[in-house]
Amino acid sequence: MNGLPLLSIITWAPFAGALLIMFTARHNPLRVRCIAAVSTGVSLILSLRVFWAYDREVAGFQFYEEWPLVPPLGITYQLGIDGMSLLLVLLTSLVIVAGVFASWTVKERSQEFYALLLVLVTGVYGVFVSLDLFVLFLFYEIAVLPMYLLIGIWGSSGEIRPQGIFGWAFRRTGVGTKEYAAMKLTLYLLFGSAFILVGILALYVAAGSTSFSFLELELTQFDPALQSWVFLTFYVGFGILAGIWPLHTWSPDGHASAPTAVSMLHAGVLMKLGAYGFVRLGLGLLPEGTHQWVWLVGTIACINIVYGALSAMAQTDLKYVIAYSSVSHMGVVMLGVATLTESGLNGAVFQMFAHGIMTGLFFALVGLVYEKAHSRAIFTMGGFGRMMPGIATAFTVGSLSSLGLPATAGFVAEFLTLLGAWQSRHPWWLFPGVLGAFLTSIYVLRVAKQIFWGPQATDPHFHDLPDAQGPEWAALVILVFVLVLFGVAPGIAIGPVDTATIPLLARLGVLP
Amino acid sequence: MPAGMLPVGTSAMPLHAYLTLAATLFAIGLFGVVTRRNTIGILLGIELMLNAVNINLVAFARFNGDPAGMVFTVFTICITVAEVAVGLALVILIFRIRRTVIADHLDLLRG
Amino acid sequence: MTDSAQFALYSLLLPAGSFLLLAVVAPLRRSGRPAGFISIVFSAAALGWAVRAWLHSSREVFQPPLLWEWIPAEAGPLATVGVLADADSTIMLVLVALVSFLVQVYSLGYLAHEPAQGLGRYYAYQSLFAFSMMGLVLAPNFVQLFIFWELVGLCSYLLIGYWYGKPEAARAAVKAFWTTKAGDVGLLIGIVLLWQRTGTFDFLELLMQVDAGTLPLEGLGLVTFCIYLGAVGKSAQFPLHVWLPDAMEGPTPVSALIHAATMVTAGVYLLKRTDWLFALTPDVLALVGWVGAFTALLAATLACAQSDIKRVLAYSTVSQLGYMMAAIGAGFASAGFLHLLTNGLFKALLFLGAGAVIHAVGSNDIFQMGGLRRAMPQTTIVFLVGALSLAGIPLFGGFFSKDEVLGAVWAGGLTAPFVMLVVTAFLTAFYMFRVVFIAFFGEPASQGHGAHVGAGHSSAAHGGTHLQDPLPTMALPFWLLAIMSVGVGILFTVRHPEHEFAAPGWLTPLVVTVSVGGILLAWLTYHRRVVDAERLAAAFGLVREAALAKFWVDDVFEAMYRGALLAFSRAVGWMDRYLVDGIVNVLSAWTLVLGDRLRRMQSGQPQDYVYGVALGLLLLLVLIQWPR
Amino acid sequence: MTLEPLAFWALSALLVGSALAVVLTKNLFHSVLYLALALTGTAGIFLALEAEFLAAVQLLLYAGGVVTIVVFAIVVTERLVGERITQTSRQIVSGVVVAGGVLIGVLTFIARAPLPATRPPLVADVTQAIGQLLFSRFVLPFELLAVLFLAALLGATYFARPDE
Repeated sequence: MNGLPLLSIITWAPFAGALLIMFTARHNPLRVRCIAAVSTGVSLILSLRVFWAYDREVAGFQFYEEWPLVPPLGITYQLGIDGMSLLLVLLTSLVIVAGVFASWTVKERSQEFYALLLVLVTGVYGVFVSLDLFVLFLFYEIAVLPMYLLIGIWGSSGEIRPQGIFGWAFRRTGVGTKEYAAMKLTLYLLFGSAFILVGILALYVAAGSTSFSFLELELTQFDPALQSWVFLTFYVGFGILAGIWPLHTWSPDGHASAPTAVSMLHAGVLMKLGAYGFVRLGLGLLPEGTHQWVWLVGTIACINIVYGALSAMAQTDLKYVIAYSSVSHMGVVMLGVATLTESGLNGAVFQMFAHGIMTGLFFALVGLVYEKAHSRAIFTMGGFGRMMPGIATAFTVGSLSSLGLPATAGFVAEFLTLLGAWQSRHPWWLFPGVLGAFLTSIYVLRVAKQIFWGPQATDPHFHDLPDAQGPEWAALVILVFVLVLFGVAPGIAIGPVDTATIPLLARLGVLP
Repeated sequence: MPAGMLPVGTSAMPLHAYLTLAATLFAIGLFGVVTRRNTIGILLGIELMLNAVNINLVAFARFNGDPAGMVFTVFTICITVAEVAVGLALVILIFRIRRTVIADHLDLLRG
Repeated sequence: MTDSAQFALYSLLLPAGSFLLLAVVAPLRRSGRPAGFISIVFSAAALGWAVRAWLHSSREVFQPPLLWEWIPAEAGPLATVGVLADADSTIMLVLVALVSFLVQVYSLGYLAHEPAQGLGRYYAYQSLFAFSMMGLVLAPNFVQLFIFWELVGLCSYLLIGYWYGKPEAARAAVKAFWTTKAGDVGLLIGIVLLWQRTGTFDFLELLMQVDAGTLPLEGLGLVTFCIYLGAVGKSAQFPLHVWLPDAMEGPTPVSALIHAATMVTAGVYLLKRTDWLFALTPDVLALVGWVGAFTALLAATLACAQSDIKRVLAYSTVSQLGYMMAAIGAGFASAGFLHLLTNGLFKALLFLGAGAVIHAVGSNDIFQMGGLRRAMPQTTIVFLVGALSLAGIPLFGGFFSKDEVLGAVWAGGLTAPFVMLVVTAFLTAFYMFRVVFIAFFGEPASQGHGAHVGAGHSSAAHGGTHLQDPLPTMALPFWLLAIMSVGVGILFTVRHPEHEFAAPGWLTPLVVTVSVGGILLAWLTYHRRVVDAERLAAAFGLVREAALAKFWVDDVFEAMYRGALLAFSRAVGWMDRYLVDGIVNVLSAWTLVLGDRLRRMQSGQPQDYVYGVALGLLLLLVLIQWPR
Repeated sequence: MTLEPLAFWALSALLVGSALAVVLTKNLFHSVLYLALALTGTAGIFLALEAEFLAAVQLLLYAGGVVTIVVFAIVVTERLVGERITQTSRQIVSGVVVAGGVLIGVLTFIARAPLPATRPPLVADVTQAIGQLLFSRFVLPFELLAVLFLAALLGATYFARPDE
């Protein structure tokens, strides 16, 4: 291991960028963007380096760093990554860099916007690299809170008519506004994090109140009854962030209202934070709880897949379609996890990556379309392919990955997950999984056809729209390239992931 | 009344008596606080309540033989003075702004 | 290192290279014709390597595939990719490379008036298709097969939607994708199920298991049925055949390549590739045969009622695919495969001929044509060759293979399907020559040629005013195909290959008689007009009505899509928004209401707060003194 | 017997009486004067508890300082209003109920509590003990008190500053 604390630099570089932006770039939007691009670029380059240098033979946690914070309570600043977090760190770097480029045109208060965005990213990195549960939780909160401001200030409001037997409640809560979405998202996630905190503290106390370190807790055999309920707290807590049904409703509203880069980061990376936390803490620390509840996790994941896809099909707002597709795809992740098989878990982690990139791409594209056409209503648009071929192509690639077409990352993930599903103790999980992919093909292609194909829309606002420009291209190219690269050569990602899932499964007693 | 006049350790009045007196004063002060309309009147009620507290402190200190309670009384008295000074300054300020000293008219805290 | 696999690999990589080149180098793609030339050069080279691979493979007895790890796993690779070049795959490879090359050349003329940007995109798709189809053909295992299976579907989607500005084209593209995807769902499930019970995706390993008898038979029917579903979608078997006629919205060369000669036959190829697996499940195999024969008959009936030349050809493709499937279902996959190869040649030929006509006339409607044999003699000849091949006349391409198929079905004991196929043979000859007599013989259509009835053709918008044979770029490919069709026909007539089965002696005369009968009826009806077309049609009243309504299969799907799926999805969406989310909002609304109520307690009067404190104090006092 | 019970009873009567006057008098000025009286009476109670120093502090700071400030405040306010401030009371019944309730509650509590009836002998000079404690055990609060005073001084001056 070399001298540089690479993980710390990756984690804190965006934070440093945020400070620089706040203190040195007042009233200078270009400098703001450059600082943001450079600081996230540093993280990206180092993530690539870490990805490259990670020793796949040795496996386990590498690039270890440690720094005692509160020794009496056993709180340590302890960093390290294994094959799973390795991939997710890379994902975060890619999405944030693309996000910075994709929101190059944010005009209003760009200084604060970028600063908050970068703080958020620090939180995300922190969760992925922390091995100390207390520090992990801190980072988790850092990742959740800036969201409120980012959506509340820079978000956009949609139109949702209050109706149904609960119509009065919608009128009361002000559904559709960005403030509503921001509040809903934040409350939901904080609600979840309360569960997580309870779970973490319960484990801490049960293990003798000496250390919050994952590495030490991992060696502890917890009481089965404790495992049972702590697993559920982790499932609910992290599951909310991963969009499990029926606690997913923050996601469509939140993602639809959020500004481009935030939707990208949130759907692309933050939802994975939930799945990651669930795998790391739920499966990693509580093998017996896992075995006890895995049927529930898988079944709800199946509901997620089909239900999310059907809901997406019913939407008329472009951002809502994508947001619901995230709900559906996160179901695939959770399904893969619930299979407790090698291919299923590999598929789940790969799906986290694939979906992160794919959704990042989608939200970037929706953002671009919205910025140029000032509309998200699918069925008023049409024939944009002629005016914005680049965006149309990227959207098609994203759609194809979304529906699991081979040669894109989405296929590998779904294929592995389905293999795992049929191998698991509940083989019927395979069918919702396959059905979800089919339904996805219907709604994405329908949307792509409506917006980009067919005759040009009659609305004169939709004539002479420009294609993507300048930095926006960078965002699209990065994401499309990665999506295809990992679809054609999935081995580069699955190799390291496998080194992380095998010990996990061994601990779960599934593999010898 | 010089202290020497009281023979040491032969008090006829038990601690109960002092505490009862303090409680009475406290209740009267409380009554003043909740009934007065005038802000200055309310302040006077508060003074009475604080005074009752002081009596309690001193009484306990004396009956337990620990002068620490008296030290607290010193603190209380000092803080009270400061509080009265600030409180009255506030009253005057509010009066200037709102042209009233009637507490009913002051509802900045209303939710 | 095996030579043929090496050569096949080169052949596979060349179109991939051309696709990457065109996809990444944007200026080249936007330049149009140069992009086309590059793609054509690459595909010519690919054809060369493919032929070499074929020649080598026929010499070698057994070729181990070239394999690379694709998805790693703890215990060896989970999935591999590679090249399996045996006799079947290399001949198929040659067919793909050949048709692909010819179509690309042909497109240069056919799409000459496209904007440069669109043309570059077209050739990029073409290269991608060639690569995908070759990858599919050479796949050594189910995973790679599925990968390329989906990729050819993608190319089909992209190329049908090539004129994406046309609403019909856009709709047809997604329809094709969804319908085939529905079959692919089955294929994917089948692959997963098969993997679970055998632990491998690899064809050769599976074959070894079958030979060794270690493959568990129980439940295998479900597996093969699922795999067959994939073939149903891709090879347009009933009831998933609905996408293929609509796919004719794509440019005609695309129809020739993808929707006649190569991609649609992937299902047949898949079943041929895994016939040893299907042989273990005779029930499924019988189903394949029945469905195939039924599809053949149904599509032939439909073809008789069409007036769009491309749709006639499309239904004839469906019908021929039914033939192939029937042969496979009868247990003689190689007969079906042979028909696949010959069909690939003459069906591509027919499409290219039809393309030339459409290009010249500017319309797809056969009643807009007429008397074309004078203006377009070359086209007429090649179209006639194609039609005769399709009808199964001796000395022409389709004769022998059709004979084989019918013999196979008879030998397989599927009597009823055999009867259906014979009827189909009659109908095939009839509808093909109906087109021939209406479009090429008889009098020129009265109204102006340029009248755009039916689907307007952007590329052919100029056409119609001067009817003539196409330029060499278009003529050369179809002449080559025509020569090969005839060549293959003569070859097989002269040098009869060995039968795998004993075909009865009356079979060949029967088939020929039936076909000639069909031609005769068409001649009498549409040329001599001895038989009145209307009365002929009226004689089949109900069938005709049904055929015009496409046997309501499309309507059923449409109803399922709109009435069931979309409506259900709307219900789910509504439920999510207003019930699931409603509960959340009710909770938060209650919180708000409660907060509002509690807010009123905050009067803002300091004295009220003192009351509160005093009451709290009282409460505490009562609590601590409460007698326990 | 000693004077102590006698003094206690007298002072109690004085205290309760003046306290009631504070809260019941209509005239604000009078009520301040009654407060002064009550504070002085408290100083007497301190003396009865042998806390001479505190009695002195009480007289000086409280009866002197506080009352002076309040009188000032009244005078200033009245001058601003330009009329005499009379004060009325409201919700007397509920005030009586609450205050009475608290009184009864506290008294019952006191009555039940096991409290010492006699005082221990004084071991040393109380004033000296207070001084020593102030500068040893309680030196930090003492210093903080100084800071508080400063803040209060500044704050009061700031609040009561003349209009610009």
